[in-house]
Amino acid sequence: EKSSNEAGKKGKAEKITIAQSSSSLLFTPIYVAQEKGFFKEEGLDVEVTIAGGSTNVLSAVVGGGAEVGATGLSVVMDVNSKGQDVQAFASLINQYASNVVIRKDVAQKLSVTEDSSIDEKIKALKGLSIGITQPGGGSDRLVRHLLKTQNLNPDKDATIVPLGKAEAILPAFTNNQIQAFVFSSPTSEQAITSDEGILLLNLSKGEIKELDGFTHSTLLTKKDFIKKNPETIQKMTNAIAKAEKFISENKEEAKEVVRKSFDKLDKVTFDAAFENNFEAFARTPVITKSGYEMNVKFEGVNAPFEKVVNNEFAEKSNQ
Amino acid sequence: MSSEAIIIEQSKKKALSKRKMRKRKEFIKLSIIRLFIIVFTLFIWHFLSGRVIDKFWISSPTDVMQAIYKWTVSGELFYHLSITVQETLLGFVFGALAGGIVGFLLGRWTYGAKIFEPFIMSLYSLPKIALAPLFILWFGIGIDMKIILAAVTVFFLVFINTYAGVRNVDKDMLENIRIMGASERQITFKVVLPSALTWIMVGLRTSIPYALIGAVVGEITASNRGVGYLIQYSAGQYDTGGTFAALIILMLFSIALNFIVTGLIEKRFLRWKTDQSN
Amino acid sequence: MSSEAIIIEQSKKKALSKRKMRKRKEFIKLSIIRLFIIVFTLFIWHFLSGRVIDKFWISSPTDVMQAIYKWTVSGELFYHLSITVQETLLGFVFGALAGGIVGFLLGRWTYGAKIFEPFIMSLYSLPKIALAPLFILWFGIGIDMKIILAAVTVFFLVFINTYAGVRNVDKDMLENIRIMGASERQITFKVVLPSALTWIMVGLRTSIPYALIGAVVGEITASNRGVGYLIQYSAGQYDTGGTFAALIILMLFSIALNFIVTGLIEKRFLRWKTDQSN
Amino acid sequence: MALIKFSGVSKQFERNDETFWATRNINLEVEKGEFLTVIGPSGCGKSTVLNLCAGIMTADEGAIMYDGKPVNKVNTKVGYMTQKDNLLPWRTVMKNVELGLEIQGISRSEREKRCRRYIEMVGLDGFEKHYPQELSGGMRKRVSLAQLLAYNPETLLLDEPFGALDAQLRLIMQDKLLEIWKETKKTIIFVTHDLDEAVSLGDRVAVFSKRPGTIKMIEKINIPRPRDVYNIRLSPDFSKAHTTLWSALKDEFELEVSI
Amino acid sequence: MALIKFSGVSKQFERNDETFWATRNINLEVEKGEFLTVIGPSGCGKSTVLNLCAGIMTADEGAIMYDGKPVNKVNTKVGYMTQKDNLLPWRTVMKNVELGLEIQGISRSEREKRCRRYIEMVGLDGFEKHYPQELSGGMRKRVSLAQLLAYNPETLLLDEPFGALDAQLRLIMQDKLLEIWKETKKTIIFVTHDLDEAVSLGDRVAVFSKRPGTIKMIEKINIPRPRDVYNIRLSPDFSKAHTTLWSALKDEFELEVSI
Ligand SMILES: Nc1ncnc2c1ncn2[C@@H]1O[C@H](COP(=O)(O)OP(=O)(O)OP(=O)(O)O)[C@@H](O)[C@H]1O
Ligand SMILES: Nc1ncnc2c1ncn2[C@@H]1O[C@H](COP(=O)(O)OP(=O)(O)OP(=O)(O)O)[C@@H](O)[C@H]1O
Ligand SMILES: [Mg+2]
Ligand SMILES: [Mg+2]
Repeated sequence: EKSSNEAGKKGKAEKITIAQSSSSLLFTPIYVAQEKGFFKEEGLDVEVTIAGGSTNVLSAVVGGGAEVGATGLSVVMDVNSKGQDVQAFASLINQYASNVVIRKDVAQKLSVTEDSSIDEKIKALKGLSIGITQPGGGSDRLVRHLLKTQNLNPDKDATIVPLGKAEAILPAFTNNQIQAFVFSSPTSEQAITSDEGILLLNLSKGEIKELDGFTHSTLLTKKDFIKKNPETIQKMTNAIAKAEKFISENKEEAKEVVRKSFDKLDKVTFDAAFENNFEAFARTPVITKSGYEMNVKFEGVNAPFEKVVNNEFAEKSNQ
Repeated sequence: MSSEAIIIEQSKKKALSKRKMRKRKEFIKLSIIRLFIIVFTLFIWHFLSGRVIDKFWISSPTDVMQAIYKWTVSGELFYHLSITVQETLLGFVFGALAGGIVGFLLGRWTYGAKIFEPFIMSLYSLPKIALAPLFILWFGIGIDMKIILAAVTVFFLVFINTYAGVRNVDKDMLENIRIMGASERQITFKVVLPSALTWIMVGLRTSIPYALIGAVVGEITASNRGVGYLIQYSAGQYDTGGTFAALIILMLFSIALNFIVTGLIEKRFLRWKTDQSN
Repeated sequence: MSSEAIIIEQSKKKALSKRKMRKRKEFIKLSIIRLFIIVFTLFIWHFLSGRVIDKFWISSPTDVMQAIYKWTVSGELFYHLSITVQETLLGFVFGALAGGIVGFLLGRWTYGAKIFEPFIMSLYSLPKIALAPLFILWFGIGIDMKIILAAVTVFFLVFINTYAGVRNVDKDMLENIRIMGASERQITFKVVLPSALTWIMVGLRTSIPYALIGAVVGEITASNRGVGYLIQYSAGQYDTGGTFAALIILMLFSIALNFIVTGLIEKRFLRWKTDQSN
Repeated sequence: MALIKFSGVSKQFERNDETFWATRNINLEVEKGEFLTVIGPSGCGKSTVLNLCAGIMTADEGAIMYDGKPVNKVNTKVGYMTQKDNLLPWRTVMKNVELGLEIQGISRSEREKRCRRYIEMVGLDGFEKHYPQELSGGMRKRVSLAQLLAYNPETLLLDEPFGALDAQLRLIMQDKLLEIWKETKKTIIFVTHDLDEAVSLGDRVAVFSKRPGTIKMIEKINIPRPRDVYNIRLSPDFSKAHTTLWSALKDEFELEVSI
Repeated sequence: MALIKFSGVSKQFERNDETFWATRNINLEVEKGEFLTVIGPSGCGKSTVLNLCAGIMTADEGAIMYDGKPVNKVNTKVGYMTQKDNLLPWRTVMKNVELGLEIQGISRSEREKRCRRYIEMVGLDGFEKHYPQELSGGMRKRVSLAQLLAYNPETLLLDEPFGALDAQLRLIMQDKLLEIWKETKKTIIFVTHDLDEAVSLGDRVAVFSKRPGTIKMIEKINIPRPRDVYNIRLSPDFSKAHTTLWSALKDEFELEVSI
């Protein structure tokens, strides 16, 4: 509160650019902080830039194009193990916020419904072409993991098709090039709204035990930057903490606020997406050790927790 | 004035006004045909959308108009377009200059061309998307990055055409002016450039749209402003109307730019050619 | 044979072998210079990586070599490259044919050109990434989509150059053959095409790399095979060595393709020109 | 009826916003089988008249009839050897000469035979495989001539065909042209700037006046055929015709000198 | 010492894998201020000799000296009017004529003045703003000549400069060229295929033999200066020189006829 007052007195807001890997509900706390003016309250003038893909986010942060990045924790771990001095300092989503969607006609043929057991649902994926984002990426691992739990061979019992962006997934799904896909909201909800698919698995709700509480998207920055501008990072984290608190306490208002950033999206789709993800939104910016461990286990990258994660600011912001 | 001279005078005037009339008439006819094609396309589009192909994919003329109208009224259109225009123009100018100069130098320096051409051509064949991380790393996510992306794209296209143009300059003309004692500078400006101009023009025409594409791809890759952002934003929300509106804005801008650049150059420098074709 | 004739004979042979020797010597010299440039670049790269710029961003020559070696041994390189090659070639051939034919027709049919040119140019300026959803919707995510993407990119480039080439055909030559009673077909094949060939060549050279880029962008957008997939996969693993290896493979392929296409055409059809420049 | 008929033909060019008369009020009739030579000062519109006759320019006034039909598109009945040669640079001499025959669909062997004859006639044997860029100025003109003769059009329009040849070769060519003309009974319009040539070849000589050019006089040449171009200058008929024409040309000339 | 000196110069061209002699063993000296005319059959290498002298071709054997220095790059001391005109199509007549002066950095007004004089001299006033493509063949050649004379090089190489002109204009031009030569004391090498022209203009006439061309004879012309080109044919000196040269040419000619 103090810092915000100081900034207010000076009347000069500090300019910060956040490079965000896509526009998606994975970054809800940022939208809320921006719309509700929490950044401004902290004396930050934040500009959000969509830098398509986590590689670009990383490039922007390391190259200095953006002070802060917003993307998956696993990315931070991964590049840390490859020698990049970046740290995650605030959690945004605490679930593996992806959904598995399957074509309605396929589901009907296999008589799988939303009420079927998880095992049945996973078995339904057998023999299908499944769209994922990037080969070797999180969605790839997820599909492989799921199939393996049912003793299916991901390389033989299914065709995994990398489709990069949301813009490629939907048309491929519509013209039956893929019969199922793994993607975050609101792409998955859009496929359902258009009446072509049904939601097979909703990971945001923690349906898969091994992934319940998984730290998904986080804010990251260079260690260097933290060292030189601890106050800025503190302000940033404070604003995010406020936003996350606000979301958990004012669900409906938060929904309206976020809606502003998705004003063109079909209302039904948006509502479903918000609903599906609500449980996943982080309540505090602190990155939990368990959420981190799940990343280690699931994404198969390892780097010391202390090196990758800096909870110093998140913890302060809670006080 | 003799009576014959008067008759000649008169027939002169007649021929003149006839020619002007003919030109104007042809222009009107052409515009009508073009308009007809546009209207026809819109009509087909209107008919298809919702009936044959889901509106979700191809939107509809009315939705697009609405999107454009809304952006115009809210001032967004002007804001975003002005940024894209700025990036495109700067990228085009820098890229075309660099491409022109390098193409020109290598065109004159045959041996250098033999050495460097394969390297330039192989750089040319790298997909810029794959290099996006490096671009962002080095040039950030601001306007610079987009200008550079546009410029790089333009560079190669102008390079290749300028190079070809310079290589195709008539040898006899070169020798003629060389015997007159012209310096390299004079040879360049009095013979090589004017002669390569038709080629350079084609290079420019080829690269104008690519300057735009370069800037927009840059904006799609990393941006919060510009027409590319509008595309990205609309696409992210499955707002096909918005996406198409942004694309149509791009098309219009590109036509305008093409018209201006080629028109200017042709009027100014290729007059002797256009005069001929009449 | 008179003694003078013998001397002439001999001096002929001498001149001949001299010329061949000169050519061979020049070729060797050129190759050495190019090799030197390559080695030098590799050296600089090697020196920079890890010392000045983090290896994470620019990899290093040894890592790249390793990646290429691994792919070669495992057979992946051949598998992925063969798919990309197939897409590129097919896309190039279709695109170049279509662009050539349309450019040719509009080049001959001035009025049609006036009507359609702005439409073609405005389609040309649409960024293909923005149209990716429609491409996938209509052409799927298989090899077709990539071929079409490559072909569309090539189409415009070849179109513009062919069009310019046809418009620049010497009017007097056309009239000369017309007076001889040539049919449109004969005019086309005996005058217009050979004369526009230098232009078409430039169009082809410009578009070869773009055919490749089109195919690779298609693969990056949606694929589980091809060099674009290798790029995408490596990028996803933050394996810069792999990404650069894939890019270098693309460069080599593009050089080879460029060499083949231009070499073939120049040898076969532009001989009268190359003969001149000696 | 005349094969070629110009009635009141004028041609103008446009420059910026001015129009400019190249020829004015040309009236001319050329009979079938006639050899008409045309002479006149440089820039007076001789080439323009041939262009009009070949249908590659359109008249702004008057009408041009060929064989009773108005010439309003390219006239494929004529063969035209333009002042500037239009050889195709990507074809060898042989291939250039073959062009017209290729268009007529003549078989390759027949083509080669005929073309070889004409290439020999113009003294270019041994140069069959050369490209036009590898020939001297006079040689290029001769290739053009061979091309024209090889495909054998009904009427020949020749624009200073022998202008770039040395005096001797010129005589030989004149001789051969007359021979061909006699054999094939072609109609020929032959533009030249050499009065001797005009007189020794033509049935009639048309004299153009200065720009804007029009026909000043047409003189019939009464030298009997066959003519010996090598020694024709010695004939009294020649001198007479020459004198008449020269005096006509001289007027133009005086004008010129006074400038 | 001679200004221009060819010693044993030969030039060959390569065709596929054959070589081909264009000229062989040319030996020639041209004094400063001399007017040398060159005559010979088409394709014998006259233009090649001028190209060598201008330094735009290099000899395969022998040496060419200009003013005591070997010619091994473009020779900017000479002005060269080539057989084919090299007018720049994007420049008007005026701008084309100005080209050489622009290169010398002469001021605009001075340029215009000088150029207008030469444009008038070649009879093209009124055509200053035309583009070369809008001129007749003869007019284009005259623009080339005006261009050359306007920038006033020390030596003139003229390749059939009057070949496309009518007889009258040709005489006028010859007269004016002689006048300029007298005034400026230029050295001139003048290629022509008209023996009359060669004799009436030259101090000496070099006769080329057939291909592979070499100089067959050089004849001094003893007609006193100043010469009246309009009436020179009547002088006995003219006839004498003409006869000698004609007989030399005739040999070549006989060869030709026998083909
Ligand atoms: N394309 C053109 N545009 C404008 N004017 C032209 C064009 N072609 C010719 N002219 C003009 O028409 C006139 C006649 O030209 P033409 O070529 O018929 O002359 P010519 O009698 O053949 O002369 P020459 O003996 O020099 O060849 C000239 O004054 C020329 O300037
Ligand atoms: N670039 C070239 N390549 C090959 N051969 C050439 C080239 N230029 C000229 N020649 C040959 O050289 C010979 C001499 O040519 P040149 O132009 O000097 O003749 P010329 O005496 O000027 O003839 P003309 O009176 O016809 O102009 C010719 O046989 C020609 O075929
Ligand atoms: Mg003419
Ligand atoms: Mg010559």
